[in-house]
Amino acid sequence: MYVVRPVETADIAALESLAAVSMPGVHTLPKTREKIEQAVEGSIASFAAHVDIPSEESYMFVMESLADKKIVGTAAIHASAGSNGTYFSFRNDVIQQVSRDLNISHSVHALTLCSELTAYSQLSGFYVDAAVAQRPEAALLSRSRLLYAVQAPHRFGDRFFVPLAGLTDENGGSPFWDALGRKFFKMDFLDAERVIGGARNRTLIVELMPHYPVYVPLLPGDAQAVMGQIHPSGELAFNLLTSEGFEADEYIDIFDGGPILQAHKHTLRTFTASMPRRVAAASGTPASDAVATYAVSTGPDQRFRAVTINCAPLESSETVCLPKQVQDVLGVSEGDTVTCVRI
Amino acid sequence: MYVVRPVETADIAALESLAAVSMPGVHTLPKTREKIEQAVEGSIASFAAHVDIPSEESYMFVMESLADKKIVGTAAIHASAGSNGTYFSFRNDVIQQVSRDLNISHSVHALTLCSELTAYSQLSGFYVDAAVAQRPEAALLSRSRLLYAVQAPHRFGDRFFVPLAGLTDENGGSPFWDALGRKFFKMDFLDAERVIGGARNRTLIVELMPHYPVYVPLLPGDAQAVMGQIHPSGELAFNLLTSEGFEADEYIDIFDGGPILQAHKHTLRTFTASMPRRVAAASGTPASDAVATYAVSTGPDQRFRAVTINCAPLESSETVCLPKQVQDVLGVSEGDTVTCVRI
Amino acid sequence: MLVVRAIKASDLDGLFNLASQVGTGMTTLKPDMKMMGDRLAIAVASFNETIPPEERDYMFVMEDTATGRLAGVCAIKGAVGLTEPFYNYRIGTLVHSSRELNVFTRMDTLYLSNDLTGCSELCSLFLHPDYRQGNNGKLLSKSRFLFIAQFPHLFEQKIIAEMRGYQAQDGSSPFYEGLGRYFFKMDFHHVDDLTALGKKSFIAELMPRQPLYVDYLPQDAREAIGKVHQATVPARRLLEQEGMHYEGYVDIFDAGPVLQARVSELRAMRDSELAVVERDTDTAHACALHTSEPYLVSNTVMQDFRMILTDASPSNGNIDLSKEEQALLHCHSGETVRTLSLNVRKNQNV
Amino acid sequence: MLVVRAIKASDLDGLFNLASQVGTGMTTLKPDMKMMGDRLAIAVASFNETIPPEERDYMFVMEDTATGRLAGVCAIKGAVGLTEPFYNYRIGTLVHSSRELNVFTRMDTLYLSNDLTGCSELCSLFLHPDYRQGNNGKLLSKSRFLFIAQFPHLFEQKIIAEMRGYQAQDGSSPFYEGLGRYFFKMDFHHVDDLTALGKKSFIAELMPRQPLYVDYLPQDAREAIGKVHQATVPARRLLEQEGMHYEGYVDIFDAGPVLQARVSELRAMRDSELAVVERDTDTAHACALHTSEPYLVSNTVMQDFRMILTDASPSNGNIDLSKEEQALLHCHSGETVRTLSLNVRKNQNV
Repeated sequence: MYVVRPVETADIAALESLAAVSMPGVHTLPKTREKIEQAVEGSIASFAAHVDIPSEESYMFVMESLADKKIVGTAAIHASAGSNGTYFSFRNDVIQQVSRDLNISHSVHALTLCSELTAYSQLSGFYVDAAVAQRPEAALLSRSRLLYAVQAPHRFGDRFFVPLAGLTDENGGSPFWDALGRKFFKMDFLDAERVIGGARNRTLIVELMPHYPVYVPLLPGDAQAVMGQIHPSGELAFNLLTSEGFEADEYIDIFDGGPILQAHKHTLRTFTASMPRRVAAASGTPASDAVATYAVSTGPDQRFRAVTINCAPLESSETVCLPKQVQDVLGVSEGDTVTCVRI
Repeated sequence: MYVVRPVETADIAALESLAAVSMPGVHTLPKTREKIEQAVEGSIASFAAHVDIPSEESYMFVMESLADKKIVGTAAIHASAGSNGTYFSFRNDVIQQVSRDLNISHSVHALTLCSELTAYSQLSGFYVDAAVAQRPEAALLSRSRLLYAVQAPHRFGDRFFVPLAGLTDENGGSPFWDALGRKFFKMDFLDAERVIGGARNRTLIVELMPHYPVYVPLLPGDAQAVMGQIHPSGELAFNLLTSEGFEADEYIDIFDGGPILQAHKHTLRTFTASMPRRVAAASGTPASDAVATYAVSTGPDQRFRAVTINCAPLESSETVCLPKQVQDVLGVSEGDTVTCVRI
Repeated sequence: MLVVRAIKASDLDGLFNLASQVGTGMTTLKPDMKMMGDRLAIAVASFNETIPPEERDYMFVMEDTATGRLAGVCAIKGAVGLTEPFYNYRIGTLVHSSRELNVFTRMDTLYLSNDLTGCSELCSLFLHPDYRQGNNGKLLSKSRFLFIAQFPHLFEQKIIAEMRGYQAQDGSSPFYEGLGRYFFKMDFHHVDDLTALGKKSFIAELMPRQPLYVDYLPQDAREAIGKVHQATVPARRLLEQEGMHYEGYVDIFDAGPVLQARVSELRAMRDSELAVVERDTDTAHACALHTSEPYLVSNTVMQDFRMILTDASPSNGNIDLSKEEQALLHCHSGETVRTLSLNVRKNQNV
Repeated sequence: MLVVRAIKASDLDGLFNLASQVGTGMTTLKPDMKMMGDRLAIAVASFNETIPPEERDYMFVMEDTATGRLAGVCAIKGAVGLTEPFYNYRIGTLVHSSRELNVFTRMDTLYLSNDLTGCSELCSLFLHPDYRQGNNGKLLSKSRFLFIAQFPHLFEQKIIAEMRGYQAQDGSSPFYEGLGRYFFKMDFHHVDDLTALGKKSFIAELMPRQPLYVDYLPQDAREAIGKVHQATVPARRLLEQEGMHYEGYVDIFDAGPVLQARVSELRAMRDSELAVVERDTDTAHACALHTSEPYLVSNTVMQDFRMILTDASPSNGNIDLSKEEQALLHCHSGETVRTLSLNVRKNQNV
């Protein structure tokens, strides 16, 4: 059994060993001990904070295997992407080209540097151990961030987005970067990501990045080919997010051209389909009519916990039957209310 | 009792007298006998056309008072706004202005000439007699265009928009035009509208209109004040459309700054809440439990008819009871299926 | 003997024959009787000053007086872009710099502009292949500057000349292939013909409006910016000697450079001198200054403006012209002519 | 007697006293010992040629030799915008025209640009009020052109000078109030101070990037474009006489004009002449050409460049300078000096 919970100071060592696993792109984990400590402390402070307007809070979750107390995954969500500046992305624009005189009509794609994702809440840092990747708990981990947002909507924006790492070559080079960012930054993709620390809200972006639309037909073929394409390592996250209701296509990352998924909360399944249910007792083994898998979560804040259960459909039921062990993990008792959403 | 139906050649004289009623703006009726004839013939041809891809078709509806055979309203819908060029509008953009050095953060509004509404279906030409304006039939007339689109989705786009006349002064001048269009067109608002015939898809727009964003703070106060404001004559249409699910704010008209309402069909009540129901017999007088008003329509195409009825809620019923007179007006009999949507 | 002179209505046939030799690449000089006749009428009206200065089109022909044959043509337009928009790309600079990263990037940028609207224009220069020798090309090209120096009030503050752009060996335009083709979706020559016909609204409709970084273009397109067609290199050099400079404006299709100058800073404006024609006597010839430096000389009469090349030099406000030269210029001793050394003299003080 | 000369390390105190008189509106000459000392060190290194030409900052002071007092200062920078972006608005033209409607609209447009990156710059001109009389202002301003004519290889192809922009009676800038204030949300003088301190990243962050039609601005802001501060009118005229022109570049805050020129087309480049100093004898004085035309004269030594105004005129490659003048210039008879008439001579041939 696995539980998703807010990160704690005691997790730092485990996170450090996870970080040693090499991963591409920058939207993943902090890599150094110091950065990890900062992230964990920031998360603990965020869960504890009283929030009026979503700002610099960043919430980090870990998934723990209860059998061996091992951390097998992490996921994070930032309250407001632009809290510390402006979040920059490229918007995919389509320009209609029509000449009646010449009877020409076609459309031209253009990328426009924009700050529209500023003040959205940003999901990031999703990582699960390969052993868990094919299990419903992968979805639980990804979704736990939104389950928390359902519980604490005042801590987040109405819209959410997730940048996913774009396609790079075997040497870590990015054809999209080579066609665009490199011309302005005069440095390699990985150097640029290192120096900017994966951020997309820094003054140096507005200083260095192009302010006028980039006409896509003018980009080299290999750069066009990777626009909106995900790095293979991001496939799991991409699939989980699109089935959640996130949409790609409108924005791409300014550095590597990777897709940025985004959605209004009204179109996300965790928001539209989550159900409050009263906890009832259940036997320790799943009933024979257990045809559905649910994410079940509780809170508030630091006491946030989420697990998966298999049970009969809850749509027409007022209660959810949880075995004692699950109740203990969630920290709830019979009669308490939990949030359930089908995975 | 009132019925909405496709316009017919016999209606031309009636339309001519309607056109004599003075109305502001350009999104209303054709004014001359010749233009009216063209519009009616175009509509008849459109209803009769076999359509693969929505194009230059334009469908015109009239509302007839059955008591005195008088035409008391008209409404139209164009299959594709850009079928004959590119439909231009101003998009409301918000630019985030952040300087961390100076600790400045504010946003600036800008209007960008865009062609994003091209290929949307466009509602226009809505007019009802003052006597009917306060009755549910006003909503019926406005909605009949969408009821037809529900019946014949292949004839329309997935998105719809409606430009509404903007605020003008007592002399027909437009403060928005004076601040923008006049500088490029070198003529009065009404002259410009006359010469362009209310169109927003002409080559001369791309030749004359500004290609770079207009920073709103630089516009004079009176022009800023009327941006997105409707002419009083458009209030009824505005209220009907917003309660249907249309949204303002994202686009405004390039000439007078009036609002352009737009929506994806999935967010329009006529699409999401319309119900097919089998026709059953009913007594001529409404039942005592007639707590709801419905628009009821049938088709196909030239045989499209729509009326309002009062009856008990239809949500949990498989049939709709229609008095004989109503069945006759719609051209249906018991057992036929009609489309119903609550007004 | 060759004389460059104001065109006359009777030159239409000669002009047509000349234009038939031009070939492609010169949109303003096509062998089309109707177009040519219209233009000639405007030129005659220009010299007669019956139309306003900004509508004028002063055409000059080079005549071989031995045969009466027209050997070349050139023109000056009073102003461009006042009835149809006159488009160029302007090359600007944008600096992207971050102190934090210690990055300083200087980028060339293309702006679609109508900045040259209202400038006067040198155009339509063509010398028949039979006459491409000696100083004939210089005489024909530079003669226009004498006219401007004589009548500067007829011209705008700035004067320009569009130069044919660079083409690859196969006749294609690397700049067009790297940029225009994506927006116009047709061949370069087709686009060029359309603009020659004055059909320009498609430019407003199809051309990208936003500034473009030159670095987005392929290498060969970048290199073509401001570079002239191989055959145009000498013509460019002649204009540059007269004080015209490439200031970053190029053709929107082939990126050929526009040369430009303030009229007041043209060499002809600063250095040309008025001189009185000396009596044609042996004494005058004997006392005349002898240099190996050829001079351009023109009369000062608008309607019958004529220019020749001479070996005589002005001295103390006089110039010794032979009877033949005086006849070519339609002037007589005692009258004033304008003189300019054909070649630029080196400044000894720099 | 007044001499304009290359600055020396020992001039720091005098320079500070001078700068204390400047007042607001001149961001490059503030009475700040640290800033001034740094700049002076660069100036000294510039004349000694120990730093690359594009980093140089040639400062000149006008010294009253009677008292040793510094009466004025001026400078030439080797290049601008190579470490911090150099921003301007460029005024361009866009034509909106429709044949169908017979509408032809010509609009001025503001483009945010760094086009002048890398140009040489004339700057920091200040003449103490006590010395604002006679030809002193001309001597101080124009002396720089003699330096450029003597050492043109040290400068970029183009040279510019930023002129202080127009202000209303109450000291406000109509252009800033009509445009910049909406984006910067602070007072004009605050913005001006920030840029003087080299803090320019806020410009990249806050300035609108898109081309702006001038017609969007209020009338008084439009009228201020390219117009100098009332006190700067004479300084502008002097530079224009030397061949500098307003070519549509203005300051992004107050829209003051930038004057510019190709170095090769400056009057000093074309018209200044080298001359050999004649022996200081009565015969030389007696034969010297006498004109009422004052001349600028400089020596030709980089490290100790010195300029004066004289009544003597060059004639046939010689110039008759008095003992005192030779002493001011640190030169002797038989040595070469550079001369330029203080005022522009009218061209008789136009």
